[in-house]
Amino acid sequence: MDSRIGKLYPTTKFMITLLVVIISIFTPGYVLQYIMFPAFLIISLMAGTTKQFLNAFFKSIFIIILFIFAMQVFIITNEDQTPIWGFIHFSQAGLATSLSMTSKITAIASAIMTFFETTKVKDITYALEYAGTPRKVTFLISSTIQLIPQMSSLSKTITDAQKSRGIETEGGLMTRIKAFVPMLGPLVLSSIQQTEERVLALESRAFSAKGKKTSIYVLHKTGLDIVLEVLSVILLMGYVVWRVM
Amino acid sequence: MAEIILKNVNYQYPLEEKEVVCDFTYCFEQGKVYGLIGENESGKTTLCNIIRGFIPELYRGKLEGEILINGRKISSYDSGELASIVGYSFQNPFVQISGVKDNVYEEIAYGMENIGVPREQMIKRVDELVKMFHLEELVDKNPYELSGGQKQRVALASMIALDPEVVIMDEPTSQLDPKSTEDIFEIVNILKKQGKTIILIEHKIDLVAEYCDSILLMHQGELVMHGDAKDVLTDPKVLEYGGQLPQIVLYFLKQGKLKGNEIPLTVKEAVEKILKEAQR
Amino acid sequence: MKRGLKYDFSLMALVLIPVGVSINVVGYQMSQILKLPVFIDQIGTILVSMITGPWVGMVTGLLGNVVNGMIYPTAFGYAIVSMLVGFVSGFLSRWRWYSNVVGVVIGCALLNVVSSVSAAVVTVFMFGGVTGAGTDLLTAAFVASGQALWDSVLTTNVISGTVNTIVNFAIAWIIVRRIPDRFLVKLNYGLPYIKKKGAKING
Amino acid sequence: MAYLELKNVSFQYPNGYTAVENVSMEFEKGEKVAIIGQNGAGKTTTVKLMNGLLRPAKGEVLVGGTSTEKYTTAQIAKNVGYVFQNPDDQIFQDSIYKEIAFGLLKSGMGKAEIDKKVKETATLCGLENVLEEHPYNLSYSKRKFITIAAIVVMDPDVVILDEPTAGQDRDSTERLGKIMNWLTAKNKIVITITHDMEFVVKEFERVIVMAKKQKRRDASPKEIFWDEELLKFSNLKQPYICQFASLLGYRDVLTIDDMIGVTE
Repeated sequence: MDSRIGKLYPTTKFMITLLVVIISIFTPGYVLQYIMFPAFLIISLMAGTTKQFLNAFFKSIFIIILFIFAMQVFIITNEDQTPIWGFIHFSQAGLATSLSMTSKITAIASAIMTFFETTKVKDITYALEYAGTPRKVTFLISSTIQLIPQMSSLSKTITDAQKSRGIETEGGLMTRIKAFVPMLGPLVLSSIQQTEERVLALESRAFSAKGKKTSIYVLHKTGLDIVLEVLSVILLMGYVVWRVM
Repeated sequence: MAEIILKNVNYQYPLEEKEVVCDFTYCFEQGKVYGLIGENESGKTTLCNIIRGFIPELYRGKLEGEILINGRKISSYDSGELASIVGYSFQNPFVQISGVKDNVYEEIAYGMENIGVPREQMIKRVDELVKMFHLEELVDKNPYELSGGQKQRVALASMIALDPEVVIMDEPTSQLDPKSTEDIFEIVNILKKQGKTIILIEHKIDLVAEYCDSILLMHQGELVMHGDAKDVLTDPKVLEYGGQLPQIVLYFLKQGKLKGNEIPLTVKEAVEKILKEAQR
Repeated sequence: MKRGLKYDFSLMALVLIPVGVSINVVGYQMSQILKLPVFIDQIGTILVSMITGPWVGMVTGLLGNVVNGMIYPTAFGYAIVSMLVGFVSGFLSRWRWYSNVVGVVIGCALLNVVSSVSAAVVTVFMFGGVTGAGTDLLTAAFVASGQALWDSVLTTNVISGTVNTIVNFAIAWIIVRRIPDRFLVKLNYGLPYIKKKGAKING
Repeated sequence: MAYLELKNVSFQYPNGYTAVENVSMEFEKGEKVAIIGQNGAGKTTTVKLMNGLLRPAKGEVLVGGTSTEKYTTAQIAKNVGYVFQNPDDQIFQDSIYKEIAFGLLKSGMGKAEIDKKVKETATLCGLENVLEEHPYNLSYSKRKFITIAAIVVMDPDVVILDEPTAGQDRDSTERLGKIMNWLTAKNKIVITITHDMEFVVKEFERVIVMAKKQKRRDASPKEIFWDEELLKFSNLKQPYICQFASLLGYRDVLTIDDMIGVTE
């Protein structure tokens, strides 16, 4: 995230992402969309986030793409199908649907993944606040991002505490099901109990104070940001004109 | 001048029949350190919540009586304003932090951000606080990943960032080890020197004796004893109300040679006194 | 009583939303650790919606998918499902359906219909009928037996969804019943779950 | 023969941090032992090794002469009960009664017997009048007694208390002393981690000092609190009365009575 791309202003990256999403949805065919995958792979290489990019891609998108092909081309009934074996057949129309659908998924997912992998949540919330988003909204985003790993590690402590009073977490299905509420219950009860104090802690920090808020963390747009943003807008307008005409 | 006046304050939590604070009348003066002592569930925390205005705003329930801060009714303050007059720190270090900031530096600034302090001013103030509370090594760390004592120090710094005139600390050291406890009391000393009014709930009575000017003893919701530390903490009646006395006081009471406020409260005072008498 | 959005989004509710999202995540992690054969990822959303109402429940659902989507973008597609679960569950709670057995049974069925149908819409129109999970085999079997894609996906969702909804709901319900009255009184939608008889919120 | 034994135990966290190095200790039935030391000295790691939550990288842990290596924590828990520092890590029932009875319900014990045991333990822990209350209706410090009761009721041979004195008032601290004595009278082993030196002086005859990942000394309070070099090394402080005595030039004083004795 400390790369050149990581340091771009979030809005800049968001505009580029949005541009890619719009173009991917409204351009017919699939070649341009598929090109987005290697394109964003290169971008993530430059940003040093290739590992996350490929990991997320193969864990979620790739399987879906494979399944879509399998389902649409070989299983779903189409008029042009030629039988292969049993219920399996080949359909040209199904192939066309798959290509169109998977290419869009690939392009949009690649853009979104790259956006989040190269942009700190902190920068996103800063940009949101700067653009006038209420603090309550950015509060939700940052506190959720911060809280999840904490709750996750707290759940490990709770599991230990429950093991120490004789709750088995291994064994038959019934044993494991029985362990669920004792493991999750303390987490929920204690965190709900803590929300009360958390509210007080936030109030102690003038959370509900009216008036303008400031930020000690700042981000600045650079010349590059401006250039890229203007370019995105021009491209988008050009694209709209070209598509409509 | 910060002055807090409570007149005949009564409070009852929702769903409860018993009053948690009954007929509480007291005047807290500027610049003194108050030790609020008494057994658990005697109403100490509730009282502090009343002074901070969390009761009845967030807790609902039934509150009677009058609470004046600097001569103005507490209900006439808005919550942002109150946050910069009365600072509050909690017993549990784990919920002290805002939970939205990923480093200590910004955590300290959070309250100032909320009241719209200009950035340059914030930076100056945070730098000051980091120095004052010895947080140099922690500034880049995630507040969630600090130890209990470190969290407590950061929370205090964040509270002081708003420069409140009154500071309430609810058992700030109960979950801490002796070294971290010392660090916290060091901070109490710093704040005292800055002329802040401090209300400290604390069970570690030997430390209370060392740092507090005045003592308030609560028992079942009532203020049963109050006065200078020297007067209250040398009175065996404290024990009858479930309170505690410093070890040194217990020694002198048992020994029986000294009476009333002649009894020293701390090890240091006791040793000085004995050596002085030996010289004579 | 006037129940505007501002009334629903008290600071307490605001603080509960991240907790709800985290419970979703941790609940899922725990079901993985315990190797339970169900998909448990909505406990937090249901729980929060029960005690804070439909709008806060909806935001909890949305935020959960946004956070997930930051890593696996397909989650953005299903945000509508979680939002609906939180929203509907919040209304059921407001209407006090959760305070009696009949209401709970019908409520669960309704939740299941809502989540199955909305998930089927997303699955069919955005992802061509697949989800990338094992249940796709079931869908494929239905399709192969001659059913239309839409029917197949919906049937799969209802079948796998019923167990999931019941388990998610049951755990959320068990835990809500254990939240202390002291805390419930502070919540705008906590009243139906207070155990003390004749309880009233004063002030 | 010792009932609970740690033999040259070392432990390393997965991130490579060594928390405990070559620690050996033995506990006889009916013993009451305090473990003291600064945070990070390895106290909690050591007791977690005792009940199998953590497994030694080197050395072994023996309970009743048998190595615990092949047993799960839940199985070891029957003999070695461990009360966590934070009570909220384990409370999940909506009444104190249910919370205390939870462990017994799984053991197949009869209803009447469970009821008797729960009430007896609750009385010991000062909870007899609040059994039907929600655990969270009690203060944090009182909730600690619920978790103590939930472990004690299971009748383990060893009870480990992790900082039970934190945040307790005078009466509660006295009650802790009472609970510990009740346990040792039943020939149980009680191991307590604490930062409260006055509590150590009052309640214990055997104290283990841990510092910098190792056991540094295992002796009587008097020996420990007058071993100035050890205290300095371990970053510990003498109890107030000892400080007082020391400044006046006395030695080996531990209690107020001792002090009165030497000054008379």
